[in-house]
Amino acid sequence: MKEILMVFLALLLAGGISSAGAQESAPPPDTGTLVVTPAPAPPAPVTNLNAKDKPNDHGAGVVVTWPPSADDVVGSTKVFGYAILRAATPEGPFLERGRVPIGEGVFEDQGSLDEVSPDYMADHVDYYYKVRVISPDTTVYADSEIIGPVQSSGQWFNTNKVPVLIFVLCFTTLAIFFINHARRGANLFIRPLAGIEAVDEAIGRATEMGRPILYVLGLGTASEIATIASFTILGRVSKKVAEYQTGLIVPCYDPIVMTVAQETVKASYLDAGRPDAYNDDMVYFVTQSQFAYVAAVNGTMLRELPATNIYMGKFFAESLILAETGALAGSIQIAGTDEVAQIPFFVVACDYTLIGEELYAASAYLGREPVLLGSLKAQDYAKAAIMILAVVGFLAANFGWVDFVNLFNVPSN
Amino acid sequence: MKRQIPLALVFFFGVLMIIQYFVPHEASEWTFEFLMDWIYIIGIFALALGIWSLVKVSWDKIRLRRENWQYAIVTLLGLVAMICFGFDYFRNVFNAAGLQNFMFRHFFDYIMIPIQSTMFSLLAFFIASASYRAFRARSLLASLLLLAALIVMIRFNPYFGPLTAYLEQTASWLLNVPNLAAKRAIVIGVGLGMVATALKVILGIERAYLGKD
Amino acid sequence: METTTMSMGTFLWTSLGAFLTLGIFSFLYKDNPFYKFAEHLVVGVSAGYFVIILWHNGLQPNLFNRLNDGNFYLLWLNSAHWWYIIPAILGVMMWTRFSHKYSWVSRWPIAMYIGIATGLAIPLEMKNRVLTQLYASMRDVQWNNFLGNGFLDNTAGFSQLLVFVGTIAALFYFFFSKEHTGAFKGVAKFGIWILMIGFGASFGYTVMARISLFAQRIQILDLYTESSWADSAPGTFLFVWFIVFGIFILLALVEFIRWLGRAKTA
Amino acid sequence: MNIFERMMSVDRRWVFLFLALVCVLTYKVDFEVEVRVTDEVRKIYNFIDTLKPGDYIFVAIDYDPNSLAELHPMTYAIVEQAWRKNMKIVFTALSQNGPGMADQAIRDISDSLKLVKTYNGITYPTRDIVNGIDYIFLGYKPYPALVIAGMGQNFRLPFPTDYYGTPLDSLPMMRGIQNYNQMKCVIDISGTSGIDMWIAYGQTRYGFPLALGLTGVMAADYYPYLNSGQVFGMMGGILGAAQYEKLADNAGSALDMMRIQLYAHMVIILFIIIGNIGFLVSRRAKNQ
Repeated sequence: MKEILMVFLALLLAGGISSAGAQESAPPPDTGTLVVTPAPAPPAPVTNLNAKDKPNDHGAGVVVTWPPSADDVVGSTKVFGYAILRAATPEGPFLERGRVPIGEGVFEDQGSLDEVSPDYMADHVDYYYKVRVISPDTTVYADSEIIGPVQSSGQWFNTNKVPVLIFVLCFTTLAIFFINHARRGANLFIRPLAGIEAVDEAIGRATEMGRPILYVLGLGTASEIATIASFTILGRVSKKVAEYQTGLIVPCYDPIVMTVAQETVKASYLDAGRPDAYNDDMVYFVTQSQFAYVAAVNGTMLRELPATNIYMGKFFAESLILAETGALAGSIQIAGTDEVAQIPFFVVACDYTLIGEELYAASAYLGREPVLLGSLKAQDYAKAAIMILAVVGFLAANFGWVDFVNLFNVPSN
Repeated sequence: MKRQIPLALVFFFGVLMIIQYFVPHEASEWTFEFLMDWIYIIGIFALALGIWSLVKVSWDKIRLRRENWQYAIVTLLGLVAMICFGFDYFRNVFNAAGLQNFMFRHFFDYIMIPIQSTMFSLLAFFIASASYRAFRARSLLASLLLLAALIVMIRFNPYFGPLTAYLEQTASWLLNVPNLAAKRAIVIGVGLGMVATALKVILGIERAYLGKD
Repeated sequence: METTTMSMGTFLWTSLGAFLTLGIFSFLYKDNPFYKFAEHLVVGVSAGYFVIILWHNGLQPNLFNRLNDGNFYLLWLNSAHWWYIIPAILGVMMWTRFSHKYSWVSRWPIAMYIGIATGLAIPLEMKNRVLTQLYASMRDVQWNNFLGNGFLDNTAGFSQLLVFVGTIAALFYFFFSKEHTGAFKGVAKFGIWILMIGFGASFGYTVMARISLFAQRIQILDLYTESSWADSAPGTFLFVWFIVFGIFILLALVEFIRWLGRAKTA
Repeated sequence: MNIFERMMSVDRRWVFLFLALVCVLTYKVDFEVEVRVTDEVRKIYNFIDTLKPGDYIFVAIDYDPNSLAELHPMTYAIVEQAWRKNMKIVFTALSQNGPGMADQAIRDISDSLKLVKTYNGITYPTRDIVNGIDYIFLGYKPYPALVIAGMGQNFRLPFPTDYYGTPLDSLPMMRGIQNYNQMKCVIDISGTSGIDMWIAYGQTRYGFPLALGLTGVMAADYYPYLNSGQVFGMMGGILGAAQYEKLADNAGSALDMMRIQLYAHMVIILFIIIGNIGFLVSRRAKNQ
């Protein structure tokens, strides 16, 4: 019985010596088994590890990296993984912050910023780290030397998002340059769009037939891009309508869009010098429920039999019903939406369709307003740049020049 | 006063939100949270406009005996009934018990669901009559569109024997190659359009949303 | 869809649902009082529903809960989160939109809202739509597996090449600064072809969507008629069931007789 | 007036009647339509299948009654599969009538959880679904873009309380749950443009795995996002729902509806072909 005790003591001593520098980390549990195995040699400790503040984060984050320990070879039974311990002072109590399986070489120690949470990790405070190579037997491990002090801090600029910043800045300068260029009266060329020529023709047709024009702004809210483009086209259409004294019906889906449309039409009638012809009933709110709105507009179409229906803006499932009933009422239909899902129906059932951002081009072309013209040209040149970049990138990807391609890869956090 | 300050506000908040995207620091997260908190409340008040406008339109319809004014009464009755049920017969307005109210739930399940889904099922009929009378291969492009549509519509039809697998493969190729290229170009184009218009609004160039005073 | 027997209450509610469903379907024949009733009813009910959701899910948690420790007379200034009154005031300012004289007051909250919405959109839309799609189009084509295995292989080299060339051509179609003449005419034509195939694919998919809406209505009506028949005491159910379907069968008969009359005279 | 012009001028209500008859008759005849599974749908099923009990997933129910037919079967199939595997779900409803849809779906699925069912050979016992333990329903807020961006920071920012009015911190399931980082994936089942918001303001900004359940109308337009990896899986329309039901071995209304789809599609194809033949004949007659 004595020998067993002696061996047991030796084991304890061996355990104690090998964990040099291990302060009161968890005392090796009492194995209690009578089988006596020679204490396995501790795995090789990790050397020249590195700890630095986690880049591009909002603080309370440190990244610890280390080359694999000498015994960390594929299939080795000695190394089970790595544990990362942190302490406020080199001698201070080391708390385990996390474990990483064999073969891994990096660990992100992510604390929380709010003081109340138990995982609180203050910024700009010294921390000391060490990496412990752990083996299947918890009593046997090897610690690396302690590194520090390292401080976590929140960055003021996320370097991963540089490509987005470059694209946004280039595009902004492009837009400002072209808008000022257009404001100074430069004649910027835009190729004619079939859909737009049809709008003028259709307004003329409506005047001859003495029937009103129905203008639908779509289901978007006032802040949506397609609706803003539609305001511009409505402004131009209502200016012409004011000159030709044709009827104009504008049923609206969204109250804010209605009030903005009213003011746009009022402004156009003012420009055309006929403020008296404008009355608020031309632009009216119908309902906020999608399908009840469509049924009401269908009713108006079949009652008023407008010569021309113009649908510009954001449209959803009801686009087909509008186009179908419009065809039934025998009117010329011109549609334009950036809602990609509805374009097939408009292409098939209407006489002219503005596809996607041809709607934006239409508002620039019709409006001939320097601002819209300028921004359209900016988009065009940006598109040209993107086409060139895509071709160069495609060739780069196919001929192995990979780091040019990775310039455009932006991680998403 | 009426125009300068709103434009300054748009510019300030717009640039603030752009910068906020690039700054991971905790301060930028704090401003983001602070602004979001405010915007939800302002947005809800803005939507109350829509309800008020519906009530005004219906009320005018009834007062002026416009066409179908009797149905406007049905609209207002439906509105008042739902509000009354939603507040649990005005017993508890300040807690969400109204949402579990028997009549409120049944009005949703047995009035809103049947009517709204049936209204949209009319679309199936409109497609049938449109495909019968409106969808013509007027031009090469329209015929290309119809051909692609027919291939995609036949893809799960099992009655073509050996041809079924080929049809299925063609339809999947169509969706994953030409359709992908087309939609990618549209997405890039629309993306540029969105950013351009948003920039114009922030720089105060696009003022349609303010309207003319 | 197994049929379940119904209690009287559920039966009446489902009969109301069935009646309204048939009311809407009657619009297919022509616009009639049943359809107008159902349409105006749903407009009112959904507006009421939206008010309740906005109140219980919107104002209640975000505004009133935070202010309820202050009291009404001091305008909640003594509550812990007193500053939430400011967005509420801005919100109310939004309501001046309707008065012609003071409508400029509503411009401040609208400006703030649109400023934040557009500011948020610019970097995200630039990254999400432009940068990510551009990066996704710079892919290495599998030249060795150019023809791919099988009939039309999505992963084959020629498919990947076609995706890239198609994207460039379709982008060029949306290029407005260059007249489509000469070589560019061919590129733009190829671009619009690709776009049309893309729209055709969407069209085919959409037809399935529309039909499933109608198919679901058939399922519901079928389930309703089957379960009302299966009930042990069909007496009352039969009576109400006939009212619901009877009205529309009667209407159809009346129309059919009128139609015959017209056919004879036309 | 040749035969085709007379055919074209027939009243459109006969066309409606014909389609209605075809659909009702095919529904009455009971036969099975073989559905082949595409890998966009399989990716979603495999992803959820590999998740362990106790994992959190985020289901966004952003559709209205008008796209209930295609999207309810998807919600029912996915949520039943997740709950059968003891997963925890956070629901939101960001469309105008979404809360009603989500409320109905939660009630129906909790009832169907009470039955013992076997899927793909595994028998699942009855389960009582408890709000606050098995699921959280956050409810609705207007302006989906701002809500999605806000939730990336913290769910409590846009939703201080859940749909039923109880504050989030008093719900046991929400302890330690901050934002999307604790969610294994987000599944957005939507019939509105809210999908673009989830991609732009959610996935692009916070980088969580995103899967989509779309109506047929929008399905074809989201292949670029599938190809670029922003979305890992996609169910398109009723066919996507039927494929998922087949994978989950949980035949519901989608598979039951496929036979109507089959014959209705044949009717539409027939109409297009007839219409175009008539159009060509009358055009050639006009040219002579």
